[in-house]
Amino acid sequence: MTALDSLLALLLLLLAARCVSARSLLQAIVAFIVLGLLLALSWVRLEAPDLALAEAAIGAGLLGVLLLGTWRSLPLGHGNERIPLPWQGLRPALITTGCTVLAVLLTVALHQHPEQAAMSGLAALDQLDAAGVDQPVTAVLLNFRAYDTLLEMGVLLMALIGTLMLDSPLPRDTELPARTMLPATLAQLFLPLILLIGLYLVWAGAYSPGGAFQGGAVLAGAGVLLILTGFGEGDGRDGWVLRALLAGGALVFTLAGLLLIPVTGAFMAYPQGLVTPIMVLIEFSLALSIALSLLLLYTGTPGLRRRGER
Amino acid sequence: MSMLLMLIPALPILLALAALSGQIGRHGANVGVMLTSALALLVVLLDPAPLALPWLLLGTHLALDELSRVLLFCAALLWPAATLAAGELFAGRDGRRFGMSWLFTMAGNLGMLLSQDLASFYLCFAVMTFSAYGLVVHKAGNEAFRAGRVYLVLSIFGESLLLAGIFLLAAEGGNPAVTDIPEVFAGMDRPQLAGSLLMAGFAVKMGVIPLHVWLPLAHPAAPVPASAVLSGLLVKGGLVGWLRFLPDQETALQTAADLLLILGLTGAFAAALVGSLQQRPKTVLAYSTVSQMGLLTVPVALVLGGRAETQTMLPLIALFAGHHALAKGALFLSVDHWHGGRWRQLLIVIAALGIAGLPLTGGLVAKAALKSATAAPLPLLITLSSITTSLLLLRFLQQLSADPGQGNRLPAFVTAAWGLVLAAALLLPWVLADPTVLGYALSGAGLRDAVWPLLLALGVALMLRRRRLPTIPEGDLVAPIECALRHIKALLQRSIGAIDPQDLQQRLIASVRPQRRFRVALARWSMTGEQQSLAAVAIIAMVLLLLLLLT
Amino acid sequence: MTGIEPLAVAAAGLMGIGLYGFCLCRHAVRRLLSINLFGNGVFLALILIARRLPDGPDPVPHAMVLTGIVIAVSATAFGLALVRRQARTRGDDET
Amino acid sequence: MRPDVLPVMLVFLPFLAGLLQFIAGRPAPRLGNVLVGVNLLLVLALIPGVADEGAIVANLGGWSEPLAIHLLADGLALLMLLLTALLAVAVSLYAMAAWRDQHHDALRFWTLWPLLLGSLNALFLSRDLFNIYVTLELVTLAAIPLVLLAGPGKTVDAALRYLLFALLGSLIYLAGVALLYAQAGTLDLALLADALPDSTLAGSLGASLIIVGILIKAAILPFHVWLPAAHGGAPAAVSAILSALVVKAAAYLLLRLWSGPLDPLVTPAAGQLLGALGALAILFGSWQAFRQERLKLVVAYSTVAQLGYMLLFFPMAVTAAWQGAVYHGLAHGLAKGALFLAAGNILLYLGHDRLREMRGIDRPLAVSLLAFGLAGVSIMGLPPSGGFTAKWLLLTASVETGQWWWTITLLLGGLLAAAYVFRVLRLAFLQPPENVPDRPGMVPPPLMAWSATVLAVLAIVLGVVSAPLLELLGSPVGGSE
Repeated sequence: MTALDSLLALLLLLLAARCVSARSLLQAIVAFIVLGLLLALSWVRLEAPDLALAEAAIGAGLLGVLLLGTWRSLPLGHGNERIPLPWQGLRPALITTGCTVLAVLLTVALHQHPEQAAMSGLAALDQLDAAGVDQPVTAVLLNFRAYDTLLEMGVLLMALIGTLMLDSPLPRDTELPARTMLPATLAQLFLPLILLIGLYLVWAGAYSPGGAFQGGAVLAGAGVLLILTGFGEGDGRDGWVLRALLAGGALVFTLAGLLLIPVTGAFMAYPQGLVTPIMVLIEFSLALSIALSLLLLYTGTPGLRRRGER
Repeated sequence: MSMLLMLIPALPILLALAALSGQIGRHGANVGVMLTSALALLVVLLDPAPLALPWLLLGTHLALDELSRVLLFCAALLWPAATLAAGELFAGRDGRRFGMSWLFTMAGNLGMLLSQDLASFYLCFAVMTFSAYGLVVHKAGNEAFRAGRVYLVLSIFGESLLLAGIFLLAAEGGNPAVTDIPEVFAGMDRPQLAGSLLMAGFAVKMGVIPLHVWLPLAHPAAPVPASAVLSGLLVKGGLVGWLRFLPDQETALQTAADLLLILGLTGAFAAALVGSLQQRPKTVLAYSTVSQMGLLTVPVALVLGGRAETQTMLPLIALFAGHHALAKGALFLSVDHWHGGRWRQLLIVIAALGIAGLPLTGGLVAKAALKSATAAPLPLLITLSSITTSLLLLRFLQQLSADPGQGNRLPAFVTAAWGLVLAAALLLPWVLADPTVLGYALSGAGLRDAVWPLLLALGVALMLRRRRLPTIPEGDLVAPIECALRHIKALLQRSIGAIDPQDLQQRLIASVRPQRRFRVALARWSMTGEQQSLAAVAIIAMVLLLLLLLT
Repeated sequence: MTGIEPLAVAAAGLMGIGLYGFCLCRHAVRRLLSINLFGNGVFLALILIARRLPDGPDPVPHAMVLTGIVIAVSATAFGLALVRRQARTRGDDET
Repeated sequence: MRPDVLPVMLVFLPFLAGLLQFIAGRPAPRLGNVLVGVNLLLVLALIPGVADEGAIVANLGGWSEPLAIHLLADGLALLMLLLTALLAVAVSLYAMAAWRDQHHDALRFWTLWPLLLGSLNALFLSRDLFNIYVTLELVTLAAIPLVLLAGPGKTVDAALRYLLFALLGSLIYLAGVALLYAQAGTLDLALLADALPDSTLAGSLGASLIIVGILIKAAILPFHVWLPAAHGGAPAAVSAILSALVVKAAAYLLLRLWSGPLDPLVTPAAGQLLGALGALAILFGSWQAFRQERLKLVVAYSTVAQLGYMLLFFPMAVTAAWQGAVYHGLAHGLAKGALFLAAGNILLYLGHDRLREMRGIDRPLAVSLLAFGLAGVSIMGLPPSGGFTAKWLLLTASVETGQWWWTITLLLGGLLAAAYVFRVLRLAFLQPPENVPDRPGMVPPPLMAWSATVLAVLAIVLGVVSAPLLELLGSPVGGSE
């Protein structure tokens, strides 16, 4: 197995080097996307399939589409530059030395194992029964360290607000649907399936790999597919319902935390019998917010509409 | 009751802030100063218990001590008299600025007398020093700005010495109260360093030669009432500082204290002689202050050097300082009163000769007290100093009478306030001095010692009246220094071209202009890569460097 | 555990290459890519760290990675929107 | 109400307000102003508890020790919260007047600003390494869109640069957190110091990465490259928040981590390095501020310089230095807020902020001028301002520890600060008006002028009431003495 690991590691490093050194920006982006997929593969091998799912869907998929879209909106040849190789000049040489030393030190540091095992992790696994979900990662995200997740929803929302302020949507591709009907047909076939997978992932998050983030990402992927195939597009107007859905994840989270203070006596503590329903409610609202936010981050517009609708 | 102590500096500060926003006129300032002074008098009479305000600044202690009680009394008389005399200065275009400086100076002055901990004292002292700059340059002419410049340079010099000393103290004992000072010094490795720094820093304010040069420049340049408080009250800040923040009887400071003693005595004579050759009455008075402060330095130096008992010296230091504050304040104010009639002229003559030690005046008592407590040869020297002092004050009277004056009529209450200060100057020492001193002052020997220097001085003055005397420029030592600086500047100009402060800044900026153009270009995104990648490289370097230092 | 873990080398390498790219690239998209490379290295390292628990992976670093990915992607998306806007402003200037 | 509800409210009420504002889609400045008022009251309500017990801890979710997330309000956090709350009130009042007629910008401001306020509160209250990472990102991503409020075309370069450095900084920080977690198995600041094994490479490397990551976020020289353009280009109210609070928050973290969880790892030599960086920042930043031709850039570079003072704690590491550094943060926050708001008023009135072209503007802008002057007093460190108290404490510390070189730095820094403050005053205010050109702008409304002045006066008052605040702050948790 180490051989496969070594191969993966080698490929990852080569792709990373390619991503940095490629003269053409497009090649760099492609290298980055492939690297993301390989990374996801390696995470599966490291007993983190749910993270691999997230990386594949968000880190490689959505980000990849965004990178490619941005590349297309740049003037031709923009961003193509020759990155000096380590031996081409004093500064690259120095930087390479520094980075190499740092990488070696990091490697050594990553191999240092302390005597005692991770205290927090053990505690999390011990208290899993009280968390209302069976899946440890979901338990940490939505219960043990729910505060982090809530703040993270804030990050997502603010990145979205910032993006919308810029008013620079991705360029729309008008030719693609006209050229061939195949993608549209495929999309029609696959879309219900994708939606179903997404919802299942959210639901399954409580018991097995999956969860609000992965499910949300897949739902967002479905949305991206719809847009790419010309069924929907970004809209310059938004409505309060959409905004409420966007803010909904954080809002439900906050309100559940605040309103239950009198009942449980602590913030973000849920009453014994209601843990699982509350978890599910939070998961779905989070997933919806995440999906919509990622989709709007992709289109760069405040609203969405069906193609051709005004 | 003790809260009164807090009100005294607080009230003028509030007034000053009101003045800053232009919300206060001449009357507001007058009423405010009166009120503050009334409070101060109340405090002097009631002598309230010390007040500790741990929440204020770094923990403030306010209290009266033997010296500050007398000086606060003098301040409570002199500030209103000077404020009334300032009258018109509070009005008009520059009135706001003057009012602000005036009130802040007053707040600093009164606060300094009351504060018994290092931080508050320094704060008040600094406020007083820097606000007074506004008073010195108020007339805004070339002379005023020159005087202001010299004042500022010396003040900053003094303040930096002080700060250095204060930080040494603070490092040892945080923000020590006055009562903890001996302990703090005892715990220090090098008490003489901190002690000398503080001694020198306060010496600037006291006008100890050769740090006195700001006095003869600032006094004639400032408006008359400002000179009165400057000479009467502000210079005493140095005295208070010496006595509060230097340990008495500390052997480590003996050398420094002896040096101070010598400088004080030298100043007492030299300043009087230089002053006798001056042209303008206010300059003469300024030198008189330098001379008198030199005399006052003597007992302080004796105490600090451990050559005299603190208990015996402190009352007479207070007596001398209080008398000088009132008399000098009154004399400065009298510059406006000389042409107001014979009675006033007589009063002025008495006040002037009082400082020299005319029999039956407070000045005689003050000097007698000083002589009674010192060992030979100091009494003789003090008696001799009466000669030079008399010469100086005769010169003052002569120049004052020669001065054409403005001849404007002053309102009655201004005169009344001035008269009150004058009367207090004459009477105060009689109240404060103890019976043995009074006995000596009234005895035959005492009277003889008082009269002969005066007569001698009068004779010399009459003899020299018709002679052409050499003149010494105001601010004596400043003139050669300025001259030297001018020469150096001229030399530099010849070698590297004209230097003018404004131009210098332009050139400093221009010298980096090419780089600036580069930076402007860099400000465009396309070019900023350079600066940013340097920062990025620094990230790697910093991680490695920190790691190196952490392991 | 003995010997060198190849994926730990990869994690450290990704961080090193990310920093290298950030130092030498000029274009904003490339810098964003470099930052994400660095981020991926950190995430990989966290997942490796999670494997130290005897019974099953440690969920805490996993949760950190998930949070980290979402944050990194949203910030990068915002950065890309900034780049597009910048290009548009440039374009307007040039015409 | 139990005291530990207060920290929770401090984080979540602003979030709630921001979210509601986002959904409402119509600017509601009143809501924002009520919020900052409530925020201030909540902080004030925290004071007695912290003064009595030293710290208030809120356990989120009620889980047990190594796992749970706690909010911690101790003296240090409380002072920063207080600073934030005071500035929030002034800035909100200012913003209400500044964006009165602009629907779009007002909406964005009143959405982002409560979120930023909540994020800052969350950052100051945090007691968890990863939590700090998230709040740092939250603060950054709320701050950058605010910079864009100046008009995206103008500040997009600055915003992008800011984002790149901030993103890299936080990922470097996260790498450090990962290494420390691997060693200690916990993220809780209170447990970390004991859980860390002695002198491992991983521990030291983790600490270095964390420190460098925060240094980038705090714009400490040489990582300041993103700051001047962003702070100088943003609208006045936003610049005030950024300079006074956002970068300060990162510097605060450094103080907290250094004296807490990193205490077993740090060495005096590393302290000297950070101190040297601080000194460099002071000298270089002040010099740059002196050279600038635009008022807001002067103020922005002044921030680069002033942040350096907070780093002088690390080499000296005694109580006086601790108090001085924190106090400097407070005083600088208030004074810088006032400076930026005042500069904004001048910009509004003149339509530009070029120093050489602003003469004789003192009459219509008297109140803003007063604010600028008073804040300048604190920046220069003249008595009796808060800046003076801070420098006093730092100087005392440098004498106490016998590290005279910091004394020189402090004095030089004060002189340079005086140089650039007086240069502005001389160029802009003290010269008489000569052929006054047509002024396109308007006289700032009283609310805008007075909010700046109130901040400046507070910066002075801070010097007068230092003793109780310093007592509240106490000494560094793990530091010497």
